[in-house]
Amino acid sequence: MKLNTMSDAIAKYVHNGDTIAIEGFTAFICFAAAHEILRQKLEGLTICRMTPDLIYDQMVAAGCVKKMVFSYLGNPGVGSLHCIRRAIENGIPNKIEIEEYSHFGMVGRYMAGAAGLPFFPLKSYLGADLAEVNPNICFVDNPYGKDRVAVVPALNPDVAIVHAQRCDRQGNTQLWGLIGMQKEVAFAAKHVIVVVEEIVLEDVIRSDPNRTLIPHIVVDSVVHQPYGAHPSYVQGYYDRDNKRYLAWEKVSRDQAATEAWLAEWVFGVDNWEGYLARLQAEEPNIWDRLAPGSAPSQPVNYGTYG
Amino acid sequence: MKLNTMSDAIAKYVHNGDTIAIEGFTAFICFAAAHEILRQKLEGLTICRMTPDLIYDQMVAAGCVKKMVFSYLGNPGVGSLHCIRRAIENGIPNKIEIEEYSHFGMVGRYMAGAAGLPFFPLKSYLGADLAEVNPNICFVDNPYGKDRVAVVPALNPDVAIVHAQRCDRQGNTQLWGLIGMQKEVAFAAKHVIVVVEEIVLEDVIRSDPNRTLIPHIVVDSVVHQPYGAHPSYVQGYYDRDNKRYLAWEKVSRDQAATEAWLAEWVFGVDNWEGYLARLQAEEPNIWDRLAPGSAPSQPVNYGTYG
Amino acid sequence: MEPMDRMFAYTPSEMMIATAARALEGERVVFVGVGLPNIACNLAQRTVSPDLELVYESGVFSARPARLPLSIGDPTLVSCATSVVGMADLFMNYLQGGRIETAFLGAAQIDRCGNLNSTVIGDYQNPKVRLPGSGGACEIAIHARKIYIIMPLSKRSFVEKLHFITSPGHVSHMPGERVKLGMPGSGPQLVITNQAVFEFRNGEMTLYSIHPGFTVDEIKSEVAWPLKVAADLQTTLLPSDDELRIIRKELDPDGIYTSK
Amino acid sequence: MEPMDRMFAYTPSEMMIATAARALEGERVVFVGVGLPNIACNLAQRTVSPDLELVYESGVFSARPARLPLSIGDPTLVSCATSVVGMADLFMNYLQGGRIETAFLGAAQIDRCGNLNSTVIGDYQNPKVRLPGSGGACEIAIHARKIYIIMPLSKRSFVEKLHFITSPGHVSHMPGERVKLGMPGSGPQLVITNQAVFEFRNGEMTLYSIHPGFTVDEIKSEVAWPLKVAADLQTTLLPSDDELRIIRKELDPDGIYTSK
Repeated sequence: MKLNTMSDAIAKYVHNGDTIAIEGFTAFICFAAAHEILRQKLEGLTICRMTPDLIYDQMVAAGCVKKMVFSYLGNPGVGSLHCIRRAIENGIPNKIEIEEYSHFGMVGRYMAGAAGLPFFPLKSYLGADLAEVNPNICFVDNPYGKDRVAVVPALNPDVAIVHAQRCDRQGNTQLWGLIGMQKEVAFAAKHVIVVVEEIVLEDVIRSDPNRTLIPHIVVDSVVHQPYGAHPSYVQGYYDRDNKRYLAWEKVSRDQAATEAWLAEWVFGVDNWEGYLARLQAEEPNIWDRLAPGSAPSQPVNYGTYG
Repeated sequence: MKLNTMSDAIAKYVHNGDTIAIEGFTAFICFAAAHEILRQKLEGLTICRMTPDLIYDQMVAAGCVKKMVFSYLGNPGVGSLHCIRRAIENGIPNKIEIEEYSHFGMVGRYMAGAAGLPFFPLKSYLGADLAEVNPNICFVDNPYGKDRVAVVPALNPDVAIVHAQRCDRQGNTQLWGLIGMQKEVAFAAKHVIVVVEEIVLEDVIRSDPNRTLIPHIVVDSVVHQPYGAHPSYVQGYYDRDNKRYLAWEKVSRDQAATEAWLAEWVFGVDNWEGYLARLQAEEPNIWDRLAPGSAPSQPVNYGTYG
Repeated sequence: MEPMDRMFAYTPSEMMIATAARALEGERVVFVGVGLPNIACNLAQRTVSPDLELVYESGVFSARPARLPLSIGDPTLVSCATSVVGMADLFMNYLQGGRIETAFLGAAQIDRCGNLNSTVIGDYQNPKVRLPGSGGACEIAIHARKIYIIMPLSKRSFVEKLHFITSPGHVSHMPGERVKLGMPGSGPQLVITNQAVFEFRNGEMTLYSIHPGFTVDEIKSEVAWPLKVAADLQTTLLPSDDELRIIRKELDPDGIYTSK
Repeated sequence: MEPMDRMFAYTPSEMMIATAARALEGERVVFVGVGLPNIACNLAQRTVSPDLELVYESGVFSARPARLPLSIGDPTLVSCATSVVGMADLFMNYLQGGRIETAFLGAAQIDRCGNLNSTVIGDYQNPKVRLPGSGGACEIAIHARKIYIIMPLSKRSFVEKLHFITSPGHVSHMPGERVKLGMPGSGPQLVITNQAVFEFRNGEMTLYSIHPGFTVDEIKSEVAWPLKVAADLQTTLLPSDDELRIIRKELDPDGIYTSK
């Protein structure tokens, strides 16, 4: 049975010391999974994400991170990630090891991981300093010319947590909007937890097979967790809660305030349903405020043949 | 103005001695373009396709091909490509140079071409003979291990001709079904002719942006050519005309019969409309026979935000 | 019932299909071509492996064809599949990514190590017969976790030395040759023919099971090298009535692939 | 009308936006971030370059935002775009594939060759201030055909030696350095600041145009190296009334990005 609660999925697939990737470029960021990882008191994690965003800022602040692999540290459209800066600049709450790439470098690492390649080539890094501080960035000779091409090593996380709009009960997963690296990280990981807004019938999936980016054979666990990406967004389901991105900018400037926030919003609730209840208590019409209007795709005909 | 007749598009973008790719894996094979190339008496072409199929069998038989780059020679589900075999085995109508890869090798060549990489790595060819007869297949050392990885060079055709279901007047192109390498070959080529079953309003394209695999910035010319992929098929628009694939198996066994076929179906008509008229004269209900039933994709909501 | 009594109750193709289907018991993700492998996989789904997932080289995953597909690119495979992807995803993420457990291959020639030739008869530069070439076969042979080969037994095909190695099998008799060359898959496991089934023992094709009605000597005479015979030689089980019924009524009612 | 008379009729941000928009005349495909570059590109579409295509690093092509986007990943950019692709396609086929003509970059530090630092102030291993890092900037700097840099002029930013090279500009004074390193793009073309516009001549940042109200000496004092001044020094054209109206009424009605 693949359909699990978040609590069971995390307990089963995420272990102390694991390398995990919770991806999603601005959208689909699965805060529900991160909070559950914190509640389960996992330790010594290596966390990978192109854009650590608030989700890893919170994880770093909670002290469960040993190392972070990334390519851009920012609160998108807002400012800095203060908790991560505190950890890097001052070792608060603990010193974390960092392994840094450019976006394309992370893209290449996931692509190689997904594709069973030891490395991925890209034309980058020459003339810049990143390869000087990251020995995992190498160069190979181009056998068809005289130039050298940068390569980055495959990244194969122990666990990937991938948020999406919908899947069927087997885990065949469809997503649309900013698809980011969701497909590649799912193929790259040893275990995959898919978290969706909706579980749909297999027939819905089968009506549009080109939209299925993640097939069930790479999915270990399916979690049905509506609003699981709040305060980030899910295209067509809810908008980004920018108010709370702005609020984090203030909270996160101070470690004590951050810990108080975590105590209230993460450790002070039993699960994501508890978080959502607290959210709605604070702002009763939140889901109305964040509800997008309707903009359906025009259907295409796959045809019947037989 | 991007919207052209096939005749104008071929005249403008395809020249003697060019390297061209008319791709499409079993589906989307643009016979309309190939026939027009033959009518315009182009010469000395290098033709690239993973599966040369009937389309390149016809081009080779007509004598316009100097060289062929490919990975699988077959009349899919039927048998041999007799014209190409005659050219390779007996130099009829002329000896052609061949440059051969596996499917993944061709995939890698198009990917590198699309991505501006000099080469693409793949774990293949060791233990087999293809690299012995194709010096373009090389090996590089894996800097992260002790193994070697095969690489193939970028393929950047002078012209790619890409068939699809629909695009807007600018050339923003959507396709579904067996998408094959249509996207990559379009990005890899120096010039791109998109041939579609339907020209649709930009709003149709914009209602489902994830379905747009080829953006207008890579498209030089748009040709509206319904049934332009016959006797191959276009998902949701018409079925493969297998009768004619089977018929070709007989015709193509003999060079004289093949030339008679070309005289009638290619040189004996002015354009694709002429071919279709002849087809319908031979089989009045052909498009009824090949019409698929309706199987629409279920819409997804992209949402309005603003 | 003696084997000879049933000799005309099933065709050689049906025998190969039933044998292949049974070999799929417990497999999860299989890479298929059209023809016999396709029918064998569909038969396995209906008998020993209901959860078997079929992946087609054209990029189709978990198809639900409404008719017998004419080729791996048939549109009937696309409609109602759970996922359809481009060639890049197929070769990168599915095949090279190690997601394919089992794949079927055939060829014009096979050698005792299970290396396959589907490229050329004669010299590559001046071929006597130009064959289709690799397609995806070279990579399938390297990456699928297990390879099952289906081809008719004949001395013209089971040769001492291939004219061209299109797809590597166990490469040579040197143990660990595949590992040394960095091949993730474990190579050919079975060769299923119209007369017998062969296994690979220490990388060498070994007669393992004879179809009813054939003898070891007959089979040896169709193989160009001195054939090893397993000490535990078996007789291949006949297709059951159920299997024959499914093949004939459901999978190939017109006998396109199975009448011979 | 004298420049000084208009000093308070426009903000420094508006000046930078108008200057950047005009630089986009004749450009076709521009890579944008949020903030000033985004507004500049939208202004260019409404003035000098109606056919300008905007590509966002998040994978969005030809967006039609119904509101001012909060970030490059805003869902309003996705709805009604002509194409939305994943990161792999964006970096492989659009950027490295050479489809991006022009891109905007900013940074915490810039040197005289247009190399940029957005990674760290102080030592990388023991940073004084940890900045965002590259994101896509390193590859944008290498692959976009032309780079326009937008950043406020200040001695803290326009430094003799970067603490870290995040994104290569013209690399060094050696001619052809970018070509030698295999960089397809031609590197930084302009640095647009709140006080002046700089061009690169022989790979060196050169004062080319001064905004009304500033002097060469003032500008020199904000640059850490001996600044070269173009012989054909210009005065930057003021934002026109039309440009200001579009910025204020249509593009940033709440003055989020342009009030300062």
